[in-house]
Amino acid sequence: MDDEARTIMKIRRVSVVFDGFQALTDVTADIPEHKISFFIGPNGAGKTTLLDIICGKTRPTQGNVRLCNQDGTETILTRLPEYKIVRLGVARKFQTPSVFGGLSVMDNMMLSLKGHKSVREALFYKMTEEDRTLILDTLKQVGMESYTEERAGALDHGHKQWLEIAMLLVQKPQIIMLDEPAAGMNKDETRKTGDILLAIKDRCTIIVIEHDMDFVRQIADEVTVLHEGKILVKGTVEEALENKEVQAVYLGRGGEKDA
Amino acid sequence: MRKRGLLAAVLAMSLLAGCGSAGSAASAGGSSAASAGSASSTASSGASAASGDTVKVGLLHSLTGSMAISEEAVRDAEVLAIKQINADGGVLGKQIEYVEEDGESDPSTFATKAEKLIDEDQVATVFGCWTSASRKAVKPIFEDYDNLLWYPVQYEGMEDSDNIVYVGAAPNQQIVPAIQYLIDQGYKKYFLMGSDYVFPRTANEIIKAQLADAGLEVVGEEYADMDQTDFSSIISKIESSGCDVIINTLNGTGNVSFFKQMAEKNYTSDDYMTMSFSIAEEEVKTIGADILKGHLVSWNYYQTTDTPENEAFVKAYKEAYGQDRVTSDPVEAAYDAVYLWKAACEAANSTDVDDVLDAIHTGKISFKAPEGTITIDGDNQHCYKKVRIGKVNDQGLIDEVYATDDVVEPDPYLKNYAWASDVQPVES
Amino acid sequence: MSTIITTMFNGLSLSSIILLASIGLIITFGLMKVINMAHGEFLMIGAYVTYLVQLFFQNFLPAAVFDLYYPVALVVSFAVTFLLGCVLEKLVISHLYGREVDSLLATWGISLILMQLARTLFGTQGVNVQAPGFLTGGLSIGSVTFSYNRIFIICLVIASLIIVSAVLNKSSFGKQMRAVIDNRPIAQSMGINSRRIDCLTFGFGSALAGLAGCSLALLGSIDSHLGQNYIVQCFITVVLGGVGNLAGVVIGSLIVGFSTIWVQFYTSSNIANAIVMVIIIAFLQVKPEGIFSRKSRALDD
Amino acid sequence: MKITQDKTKNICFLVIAGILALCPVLLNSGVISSSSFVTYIGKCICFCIVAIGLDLIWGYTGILSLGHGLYFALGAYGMGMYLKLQATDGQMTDFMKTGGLKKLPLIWSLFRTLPGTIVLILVIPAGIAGILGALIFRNRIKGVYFSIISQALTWAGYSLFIALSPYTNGNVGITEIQSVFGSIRGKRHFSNMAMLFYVSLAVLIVVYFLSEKIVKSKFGKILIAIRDGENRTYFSGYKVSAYKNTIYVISAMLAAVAGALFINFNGSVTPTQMTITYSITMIIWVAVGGRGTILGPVIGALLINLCEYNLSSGVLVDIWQYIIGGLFVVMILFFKGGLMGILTEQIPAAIRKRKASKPLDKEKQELQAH
Repeated sequence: MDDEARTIMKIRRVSVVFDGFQALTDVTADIPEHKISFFIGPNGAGKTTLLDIICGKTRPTQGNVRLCNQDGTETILTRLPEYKIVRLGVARKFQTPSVFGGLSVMDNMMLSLKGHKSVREALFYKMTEEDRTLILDTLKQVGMESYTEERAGALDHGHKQWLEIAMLLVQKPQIIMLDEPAAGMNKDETRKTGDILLAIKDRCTIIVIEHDMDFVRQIADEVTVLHEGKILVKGTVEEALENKEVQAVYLGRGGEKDA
Repeated sequence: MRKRGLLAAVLAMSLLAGCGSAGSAASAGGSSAASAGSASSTASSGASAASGDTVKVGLLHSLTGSMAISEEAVRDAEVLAIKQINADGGVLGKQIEYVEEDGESDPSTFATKAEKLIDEDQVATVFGCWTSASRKAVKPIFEDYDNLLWYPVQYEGMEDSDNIVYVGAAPNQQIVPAIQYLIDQGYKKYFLMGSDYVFPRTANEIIKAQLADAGLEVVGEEYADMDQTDFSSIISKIESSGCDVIINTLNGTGNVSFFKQMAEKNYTSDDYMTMSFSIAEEEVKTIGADILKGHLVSWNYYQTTDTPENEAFVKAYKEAYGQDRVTSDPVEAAYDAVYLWKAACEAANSTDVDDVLDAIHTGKISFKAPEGTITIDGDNQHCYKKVRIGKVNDQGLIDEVYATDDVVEPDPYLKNYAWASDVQPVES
Repeated sequence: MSTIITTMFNGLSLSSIILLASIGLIITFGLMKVINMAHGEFLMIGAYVTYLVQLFFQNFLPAAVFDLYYPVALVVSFAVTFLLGCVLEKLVISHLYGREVDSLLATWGISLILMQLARTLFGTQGVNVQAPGFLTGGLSIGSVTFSYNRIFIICLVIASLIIVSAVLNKSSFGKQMRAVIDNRPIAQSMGINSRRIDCLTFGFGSALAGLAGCSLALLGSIDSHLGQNYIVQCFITVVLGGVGNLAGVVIGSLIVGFSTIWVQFYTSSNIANAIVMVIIIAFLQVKPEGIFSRKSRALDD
Repeated sequence: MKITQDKTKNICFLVIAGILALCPVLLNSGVISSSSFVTYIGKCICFCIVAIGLDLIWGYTGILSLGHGLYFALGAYGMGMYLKLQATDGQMTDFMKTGGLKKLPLIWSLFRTLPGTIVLILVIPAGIAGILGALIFRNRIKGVYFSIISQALTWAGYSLFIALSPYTNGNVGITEIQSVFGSIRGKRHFSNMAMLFYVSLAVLIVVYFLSEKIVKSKFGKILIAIRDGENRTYFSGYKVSAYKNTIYVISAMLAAVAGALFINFNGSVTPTQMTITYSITMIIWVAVGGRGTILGPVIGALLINLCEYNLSSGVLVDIWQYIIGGLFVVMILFFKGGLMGILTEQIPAAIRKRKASKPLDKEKQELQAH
């Protein structure tokens, strides 16, 4: 893998304590731009907590997360409310598919568009042609262009997942974070999801949490293994999988999990 | 309440032959035009109005909500009077048919329902209301439609309307003499306590003026919120005020909580004498005679008032609504109101509001009531009433300890009292 | 000095009254997440049951044993409200799990019905419960009097708190209950009859309300509106304390009780109501998690 | 298909509005005998307005406010103060004198003119709602917690209005006033009443279509998004609290407008209008009519109040309490969509089922047999 990839996000010495329970301990990592970085590890390793911190759902007890802008300046994300983080182009897909069930697919997409987020703008917003085409193109990417008028609540699990991914893409984010996107998907759906991610990789940076090792092998550029809130190993898939500790703590259980 | 209605029906039927059925139809059925109408015609078969020709009146009280506690008894009294009048031939030979509306303890609903009764049901007159709030809300409606309201409850005064007859006491027929009585008894330090609404506040303004005139001291003034259940802090204030008498203008449920919690602290009328303006026989029943005995109240009528009319009234009331029920001043006033209206109609030889009002303005309309003869003042349309100070006894009834020798002229604005100038409303 | 003691005691007893009234909510609201607006009416039912038991003793038993009516009433009202609670759960609440706001509205409809039922059965006028001998009057120390009834209520509260925590933490029923609340499907797969547990849990909460109503009967008027006088304070107390948290609700009731008494000491009761509410809102500004702390991975539940 | 449904809803509304508009005419031509009934319809129109406001925050945004009585009453009091000052031509009132005030309080003197009053009627509730909303929503207090707090606040407001008797006339409130057009009672004041009636109806129509516009806009979509997934909306980059606050203020203002019109019909306002019971009654209208549609609340408010008008009297008083209570429970339990839901979803669904199940009947029986 080419090492001159620019670092787009710096996670610095992040620790979190939920009433007494040490969820993350002194986690430090750099996220390279235009790469698919995986965080793997057994349940309770703190993967989701890490994403929660990046996107502002949880505040770290110590440390911070910085976004490296193109102009070389850095923005400290861990001080901002989530909606501002999103507006900076850091988008997240949650473990359980969470689309707006009461709205049509089109409206779901429309709400996810960049800009027009303030109350005043929302009151007088009119959808422009390019917005419409952008939405339709994005839906095409996830193969949902024919679903525009469906109620999102009525979609099946896989389509909800893809819609949510499309909702992330249409924001034109710098960074996309996905929490177990393949969860509850069959092999074909998983593969399709992987293809989608590979397709968008050149437009943004992708951070994924996943248990499904085939999925990891399919698309991962770089893997970080978490265990009990600490970073165990960081490297390519192969490096990670050869590591003894990793096999000890993760693969055994991971294996069971997949079986 | 329905149960009571049916009970009443059964009793009435067994007791007052035919007209009972009119009563039952009416009281169980609250009167829909049809039922009461037909019933009453059968009722008075033989009586003058065999034609079934009827006159409609309205009853407007809270049958639901927080005020229903007080107003139900009053309504029952009005129904009783109507039944009795129908039983002996009705008004000008017409059977009285009553239309009943529920004020829901909400003055706005009172306004709506008053308008409905007058304009839609075309009633000849309305008996109703309890709180000043509901009265004030319907007053302009009765004036605009030029109809007539009979208001059965003592109130704070400072009001008169051509379209309301005030059958309850004006302040000078309840509050002022009661305070005078206390002054004469030699009480020095007064603590004023009431529910936080207009009657107590106005009453206390009057009382303060009167006490100031007598050079006596008000050592405390407290207002409890309408549904207050814990009086411990007010009681503490009473203790620290060093008063020797409490002027109590709490209403309904507040009284129960207050006196029960006084008793909790071993206080009896010997420790703190109270003079209450809203405690009648019903309240005594719900609070308990053991707690209330020895305390003072001020009204124009008690169940024990010793007149032949009262004997008959109490008997009829208990027969109609059960032996456990008691009569009280508002109940009696409501009962009188119906008969006063009857008298006015007969004097005017018409049930038309204007004629009735003309008759009332002669100042000659009177009724030999359970409390003694009461007469409507031709100008301010309040009643000449006897004032009676009473003491609660251990049967839970109220014994008269003082009464004016003669009826007192109603003076709603306290014009005859120099000290009241500050509490009188703006001249306009 | 004596005024201070009295004020403290007043505060304590008002707090205990509020706590007693809201203790049932710790179960129904705190644990089951059911907003039972008819809670106040269960207080009312408890009070009316007390009245009926007293009536029975007056009419059918010798005066000597009259005072025994009260302990009997405590038991009976607990039982009656428990049964009514179970019925209500089966008929209405069981349809409403996970629909908190709807449960609030539906139970409000129930409370309308129950109030009218009380009017129909007992008439609109209040009824009187005579305090038993051992609860009449108070214990005077110097210039200060501690009412036996208030002391009794404080004891009753402590007792109920102990019962509740015991039931929740010790008894197998409590364990099953918490299992169902934590994770319904797993609990079911472990062979716990969750619907039965729900029913019993709600019944238990209602029964605590009935118990409270029994002692409130001695404090004031017993009429169809009794419940309405407490309901707002109860809910605000539970919210203030942090839902589902025994200790929190105790603190909450103390805050509400003492601040009310303390403010009433300087102003009228109505102003006090307003000010106390402002205090609570202010408090929630500082400590909103006193209201809710959720650790769910699902984004929106 | 969705579009056509919206169309039909709007047509339904216009039909209803048309029928309402006929009432004064019918009264004048003697078809309706009593003017009091038409006055009551006028009150119902006000209820429709507040119901729409409630639906905007409950039906669409999922915020249940148990305190809208407060805003309704604030509007009514505002207008009431103006009308009272008209009645006393700017002099201080009796209750102020009895309350020991020496001159007209400042707050009252602000309501001397109609334009000023109208502004204040909108600004004061908006201000209060804005501040409360800012405080409460900022802390992400939502769901039943918001409901309970709004309830407590209403209670506080009620207590305050009772306590400040010299300024508000305590529990009696503001009475003995005429509408802005003069007295409206009885046939001889028909023209005034008609004027007031049509003004109110016009307001209702404006409010209806304004609300329709709001919920169809992106803003409205975001409200629904908040209802379906509040945190998700945050993570789509929206400052949810701001949106909640905005819609809360709007609906508070609608309630105030309704109150201001209401007192013209009613001729008095008391703190009872800001009790919790009264506030929840408003919720019933929305729940029964159908939350999440603008038409539903209008139907609900009209239907419930007309029933109450005719049923809460005489023999029916007790039964009415059972009916309204029971109806409410049933609606909440089984018909979340209220009447609108029944009309637009349940019934069509039932019909479809009927059609579908016809050929399957045989199999059904067989299944039952086993």
